[in-house]
Amino acid sequence: MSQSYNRGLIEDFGRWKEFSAGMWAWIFHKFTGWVLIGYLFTHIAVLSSALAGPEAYTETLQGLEALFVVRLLEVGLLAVAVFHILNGIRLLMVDLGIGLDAQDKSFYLSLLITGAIAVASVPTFMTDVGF
Amino acid sequence: MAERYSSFTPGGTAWLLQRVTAVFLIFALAFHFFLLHFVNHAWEIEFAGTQARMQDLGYFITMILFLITATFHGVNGVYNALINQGLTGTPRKVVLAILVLASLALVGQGIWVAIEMRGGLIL
Amino acid sequence: MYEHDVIVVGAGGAGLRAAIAAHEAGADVAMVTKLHPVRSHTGAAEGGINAALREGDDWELHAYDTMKGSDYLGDAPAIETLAKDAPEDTITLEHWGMPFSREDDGTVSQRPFGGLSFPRTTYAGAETGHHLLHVLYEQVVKRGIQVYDEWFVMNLAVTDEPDPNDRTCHGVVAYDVQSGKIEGFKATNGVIIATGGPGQAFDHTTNAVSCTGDGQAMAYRAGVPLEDMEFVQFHPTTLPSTGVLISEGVRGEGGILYNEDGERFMFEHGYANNDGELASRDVVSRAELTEVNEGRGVEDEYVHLDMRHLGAERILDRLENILHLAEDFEGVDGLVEPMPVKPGQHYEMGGIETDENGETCIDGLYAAGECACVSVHGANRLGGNALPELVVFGKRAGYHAAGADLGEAAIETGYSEDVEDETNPDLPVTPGEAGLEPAGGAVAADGSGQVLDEADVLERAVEAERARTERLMEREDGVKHADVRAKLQRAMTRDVNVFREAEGLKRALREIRECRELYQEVAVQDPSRTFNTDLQMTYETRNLIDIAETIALGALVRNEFRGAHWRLENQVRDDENWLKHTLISWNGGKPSIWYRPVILEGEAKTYEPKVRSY
Amino acid sequence: MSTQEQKPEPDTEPEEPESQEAPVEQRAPASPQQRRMQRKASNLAERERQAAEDEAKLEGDTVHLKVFRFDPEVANKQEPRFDDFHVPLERGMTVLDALIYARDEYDSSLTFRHSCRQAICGSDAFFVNGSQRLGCKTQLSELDQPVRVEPLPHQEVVKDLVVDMEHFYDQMHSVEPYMQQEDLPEGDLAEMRQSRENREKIKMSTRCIWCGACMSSCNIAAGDNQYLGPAAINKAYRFAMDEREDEEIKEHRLRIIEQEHGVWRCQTQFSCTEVCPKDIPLTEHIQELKREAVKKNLKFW
Ligand SMILES: Cc1cc2nc3c(=O)[nH]c(=O)nc-3n(C[C@H](O)[C@H](O)[C@H](O)COP(=O)(O)OP(=O)(O)OC[C@H]3O[C@@H](n4cnc5c(N)ncnc54)[C@H](O)[C@@H]3O)c2cc1C
Ligand code: HEM
Ligand code: SF4
Ligand code: F3S
Ligand code: FES
Repeated sequence: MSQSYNRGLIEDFGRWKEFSAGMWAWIFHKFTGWVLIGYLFTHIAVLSSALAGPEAYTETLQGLEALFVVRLLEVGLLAVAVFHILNGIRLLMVDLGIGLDAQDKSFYLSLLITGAIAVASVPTFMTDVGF
Repeated sequence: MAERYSSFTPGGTAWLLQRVTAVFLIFALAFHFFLLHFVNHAWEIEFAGTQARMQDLGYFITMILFLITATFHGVNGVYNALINQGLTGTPRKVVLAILVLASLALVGQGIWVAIEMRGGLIL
Repeated sequence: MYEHDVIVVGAGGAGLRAAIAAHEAGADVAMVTKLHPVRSHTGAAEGGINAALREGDDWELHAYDTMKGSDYLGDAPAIETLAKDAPEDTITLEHWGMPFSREDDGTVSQRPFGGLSFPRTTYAGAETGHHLLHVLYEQVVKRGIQVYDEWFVMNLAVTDEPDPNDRTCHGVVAYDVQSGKIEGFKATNGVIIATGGPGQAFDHTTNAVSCTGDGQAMAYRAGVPLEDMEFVQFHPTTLPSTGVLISEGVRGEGGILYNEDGERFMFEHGYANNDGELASRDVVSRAELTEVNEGRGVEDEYVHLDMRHLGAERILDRLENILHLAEDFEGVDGLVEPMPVKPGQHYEMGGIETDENGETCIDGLYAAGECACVSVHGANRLGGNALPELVVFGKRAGYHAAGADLGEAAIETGYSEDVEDETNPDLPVTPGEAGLEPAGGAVAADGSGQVLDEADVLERAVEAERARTERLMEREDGVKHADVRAKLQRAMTRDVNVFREAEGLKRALREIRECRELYQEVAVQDPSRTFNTDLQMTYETRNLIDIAETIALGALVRNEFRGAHWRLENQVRDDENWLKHTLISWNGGKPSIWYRPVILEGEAKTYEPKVRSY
Repeated sequence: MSTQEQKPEPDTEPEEPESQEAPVEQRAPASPQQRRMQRKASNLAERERQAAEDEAKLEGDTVHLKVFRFDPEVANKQEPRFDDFHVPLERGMTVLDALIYARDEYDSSLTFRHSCRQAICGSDAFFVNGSQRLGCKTQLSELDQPVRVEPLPHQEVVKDLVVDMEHFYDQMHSVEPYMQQEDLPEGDLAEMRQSRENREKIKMSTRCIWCGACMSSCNIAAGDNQYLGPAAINKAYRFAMDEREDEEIKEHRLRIIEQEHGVWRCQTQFSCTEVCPKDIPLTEHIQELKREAVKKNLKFW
C-alpha cells in the first residue's frame, strides 16, 4: 500500500461546509470550554488584586468595568458560558441515552437560547458604557 | 479471563468525573453569574461587597468548591481534548505535569485570594 | 508462491464453512477470494435454512420434500446427506452466535416455505444469509484462518493426463487485484472451489455483479463435467426494476399474489390448487409469466405481492428487511400497497459435478455451494435448501480435503465408458473454444499431452496466466468486455428464460458463438496494474461465455419439461427418457454431452417418481 | 384471453378468496376483458403523465457526475482530479447505476467496488455530495447536480473510488468479534435459549455490513487512528448485549471497549449514526456501553 494517496487535512477541516449538527456542537463545545478555562485563569488573576488591598481591588475591577471592550467581552463570555451550559446539559442527556433522536434539534435549541439570552443581557451588561 | 480486576481505568474515571463536575457546575455557574451580573452588577463591585459575601461561610465554601470543580473540569477537559487529538508518550506526560501544576497554582492562588477577601482565616 | 495444505477459493457461506472444517481437521487452510468474505453474495439470502429440528418433523420428510421438489432429478444419497446433516449444522450455527428469530420459550423459530411439508425453515428475520455469512466469517477470524481477500483466482493448476479422471489439482493461480501481480498458490492437500453461482449470465437476476461462475468455468476447462446446467431457477418474486429479491418468506408468512384484476390467480386460475402461493418456485414463476402473457399482468410486466393483511406488527417483526428493500429499490411501501414482482434469474441448480464428500473426478479438487452440483436440487431447488447445502457440503468438503475419513461416497463422478453419450445433438454452431484467445483453461488444455510433475504444473499455470494477461493488456484497440457481456446477457434472457423452445435456444447458441468470436478481440483499456477491474471483468466475461454455453446446450438437448426447465416442444415430464443428469465435458475445447442416471435408491427406501402437484 | 365475451356476467366475477383487503376494483358493466383494457388505457395515460412530470423535475435527461480520479501508476492520473460524466437518466437510477453506466459506456478504467446492488455487501460506500452513502442505495433524484462522487474520506485512496479498508478490518477484528460461549446446553440439537426481547435488543447491531461509512464520517476516528471507531464498538455491543454469553465474557468485552482508544474517545458527534445505511443507532450503542463500563467499574470499587 505504499502508493496510495492520502488526502491529508482537506478531509478534516477543509470539509467544514459538510459538517452536521453533532460536529458543530462538538466544535463549539470545545471552543467554549477552552474560553471558559482561559477565563478562569484570567479571572483569578484579576481577583488577585485583592491581595494588594481593598482599594486596589475595587479600582482594578471598576477600572476594567468602565471599559467598553470589557463589557463587550462580558457579553461574549456570557454567551459562551450559556452555550457551554446548555450544550453541556444536552451532552449529559446524550450520555444518559435520553432524547438521542432529537440531538440535532437540541443543539439548534441551545444555539437559539444562547443567542436570546446574550441579546437580552445587553441592556444590563452595557449600562453606563454608552448604552 | 478474570486475571485483571483493576477498578477504574483512567479513561472511565476521567469521563465520569467530567460529567459529575459538569452537573455541579451547572448550578454553581448559574448562581455565580446571576449573583454577580444581575443581582449585583459587575461594575458596582467593591471590595466591601465581596468581603461581605465571602464572610458567609456557606458562600465561601461554595466558591472554593466552585473553583476546584471548575479547575478540574476545565483542565481535565483540555487534557482529554489533547489526548483525543493523538497526544501520546513523553509529550503527554509533560502536558499532564504542566496542567496539574497550573491547576494547583490556580486553585492555591484562588483560595488564597478568597481567604484574603474574607479578611483572614477567621471561621 | 504461497503454500498451504488446503486452499479454499471463494469465501461465501460454502467457502467459509469449508475452511472452518478443514481447520478443525488440523489442516493449514487459506482462503483466496475476489471479494472480502463479508461482501459475498450469501449475505443477500433472506428466507432461511431448512432443517428438521422439531418434534413431528424428521430428516426423512425433509429428504422426501427435497426429492419431490427436485422433480426426481436429485440423487438420493446427496439429498439424504443434506437432510441428515442439516439439523446439527444449523444448531452449530446457533452455537456460534447466529441471531435466529426466536419463539416465546427462547428456541429458534421456523416458518413454512414453498414445497415443504413441515414448517422447517429456520430464519433470522428476513436477512438469514447476512447473519449466516457474518457468523461464519467471525469463526474464521476466531480461528485465525488466513484470508487472501481481493485475490481473483484465474485458473487451477491441474496435471494434463488425457483422461480427466487421472488428473490431479495442485493449486490455483490468482491475481492480486490491489497490486496486479499474478501468483501461484500451492495446495498440498486439496483445492475447494466455492465461488457461487453464474447469475450474471442473465440480465435480470437477483445475483450480485460478482456472481460470474468463475469456479464452474475453471473446473469445466480443467476437465470436470458440469452437471444439469440447464436447470436455472427463476425466482417468482423479484422487483421489476432491479431484480432485487423479495423473499419467499413473504409468501411463507401468508403474502398473496394478485394479478391486475385482483384475482388470486394461483388458486383461481388453477396453477396450484392446494398450496397456492407456496407452490414450488418454478410453478409460481410460470404462473406469473402466463398471467402477464395473457394480458392480466400489471403494466403488462408484473403481478402484485400483497402482505398488508399480515399487519404491521408481524411484518415488522419478521419481514422488516423486505419493507426496506421495496422502499429503497422500488419506492413502494409494503405496509400500504402491494409490491410489484416478476420472475428473475435466481439460482443455478447445476454445477461442478461432485460426490457427497464434495470431491470431483480430479484428484484433490473439490467444490461446494452453489457452484457445485452434488445434485440435491435436481431440476428445482426448494427455497431454504441452498443455505443448508452450503454448511453441510462445505463442511464435508473441508473435512475431506483435510484428510478426514467420511466414508466411501455413493455418487460416482467423472466420465466413464459405460455412460450414455449424446450422439446427435442438433446444434446450429460448434460450441467450445473459438480458437484465437488461447484456452486459458487447464494446463491440460495446452495440448502438449505430457505429464508434468507437481511443481511444474503450478509454475506453468502461472506462466500461462501471465502471458494471457499480457496479451489482454497490450492489445491496443478492441472490443469492450462490457459490450460482449451485455450481448450475452440479452441473448440468455431472451431465449434461455423460463419458457424455452428449440428455435430460441439455437438462436442463443449462435449468439453465444458470436460473443466468443467478439471476445477474441477484447482489449483492456485501463493500462494500470493497480486495482484494474477492467482486466478482472474481462477474465470474468470469458467465464460467463463458457457457462452460458453449457446452460443453453443442456437446455437444447433436454427435450422435456422438468422442474425449472420447460420446453415448448414437449411439455411433460418424460421419466422414461429423462430420469438422467445432463453432463457436459469441455474436452480441451470441444464440448461433449453425456448422461448419467439419477440415483433414486436411498438408504432405506427408493423414491418413486410421482406427479409433482402442489 | 383472446376471445371476447360480450354478455354481461354480473355474478360470475371471481370472489375474493379471503376477506383480506385486496386491490378490489370498481365494478363496471362491461366484460372483465374490456374493463381491463379500459383500465390499462387510462393507467397508461396516467403513467405517462407521471413520467413526464418526473422527467420535468429531473433537470434535463442526463445527470452530471463529477467523479474523483486517481491512479498511482498512470501519468495523467497521479495528480488527483475530477472527471465529468453525463449519464442519461432513467427513473429509479442510483448513483451506482450511473457509475456503472459511465464505466461501461465511457471509460472502462473508472474503478470502484460494488457487488450486490442491494445494500447488503457494503462495498460501495462513497462520499456523495459531501456525505457518506452507499452508491446502490442512493437515488440520483434525491441529489443536487452535479453529483460529486469521491472515495470515503479518512482512508487512503488506492485508485479512483477505491480506498484501503485494511485499517477498518483490523479495528473490526480487534474487538474479538465472535461468540465465546463455551458452555453449551447438553443434548442433541439443543440450542442456547435467547429471549425475544434480547434478540430485539441486539437486532439493529447485527445488521452492520462493514461498509465503513460511519468510521469515515467520524472526526475522532480521523484524528486518532487507534480509536476503535463506531462500527467496531457496535460489533462489541452486539456480543456484550447478547444474553447467550456468560457474565464474565461480557466483562471481558467491556474491558476491551473501555481501553484507552475505546468508547471514551467518542465525543458523541452523531455523524456515524447519521450516515449508517443500515440505520444502526451507533451513538446510542456507544453511550450505552460507556454506562455499562462505568457501572461495571463501580461494582468493583
Ligand atoms: C437474493 C438471494 C436470496 C437467497 N435466499 C436464499 C434463502 O432464503 N435460502 C436459501 O437456502 N438460499 C437462498 N439463496 C441462495 C443462496 O444464498 C446461494 O446459493 C448461496 O449463498 C451461494 O453461496 P456460495 O457460498 O456458494 O457462494 P457466494 O456466497 O456467492 O460466494 C462466492 C464467493 O466466491 C468468491 N469468488 C467468486 N469467484 C471467484 C474467483 N474467480 N476468485 C476468487 N474468489 C471468487 C467470491 O468472492 C465469494 O466470496 C438466495 C440467493 C439470492 C441471490
Ligand atoms: C456550567 C456547567 C458546565 C457544564 C454542564 C459543562 C459540561 C461539559 C461537558 C459534559 C463536557 C465534556 C464534553 C465531552 O467530553 O464530550 C465539558 C467539557 C469541557 N468543559 Fe465544561 N461544563 C460546564 C462548565 C465549564 C466551565 C466553568 C469550564 C471552565 C472552567 C468548562 C470547561 C470545559 C472544557 C475546557 C471542556 C473540554 C472541551 C473539549 O472537549 O475540548 N466547563 N463540559
Ligand atoms: S455501522 Fe453502519 S455505517 Fe458503520 S460499517 Fe456498519 S453498516 Fe456501515
Ligand atoms: S461520529 Fe464519532 S464521535 Fe462518536 S458518535 Fe459517532 S463515533
Ligand atoms: S453494491 Fe453491495 S452495498 Fe451497494
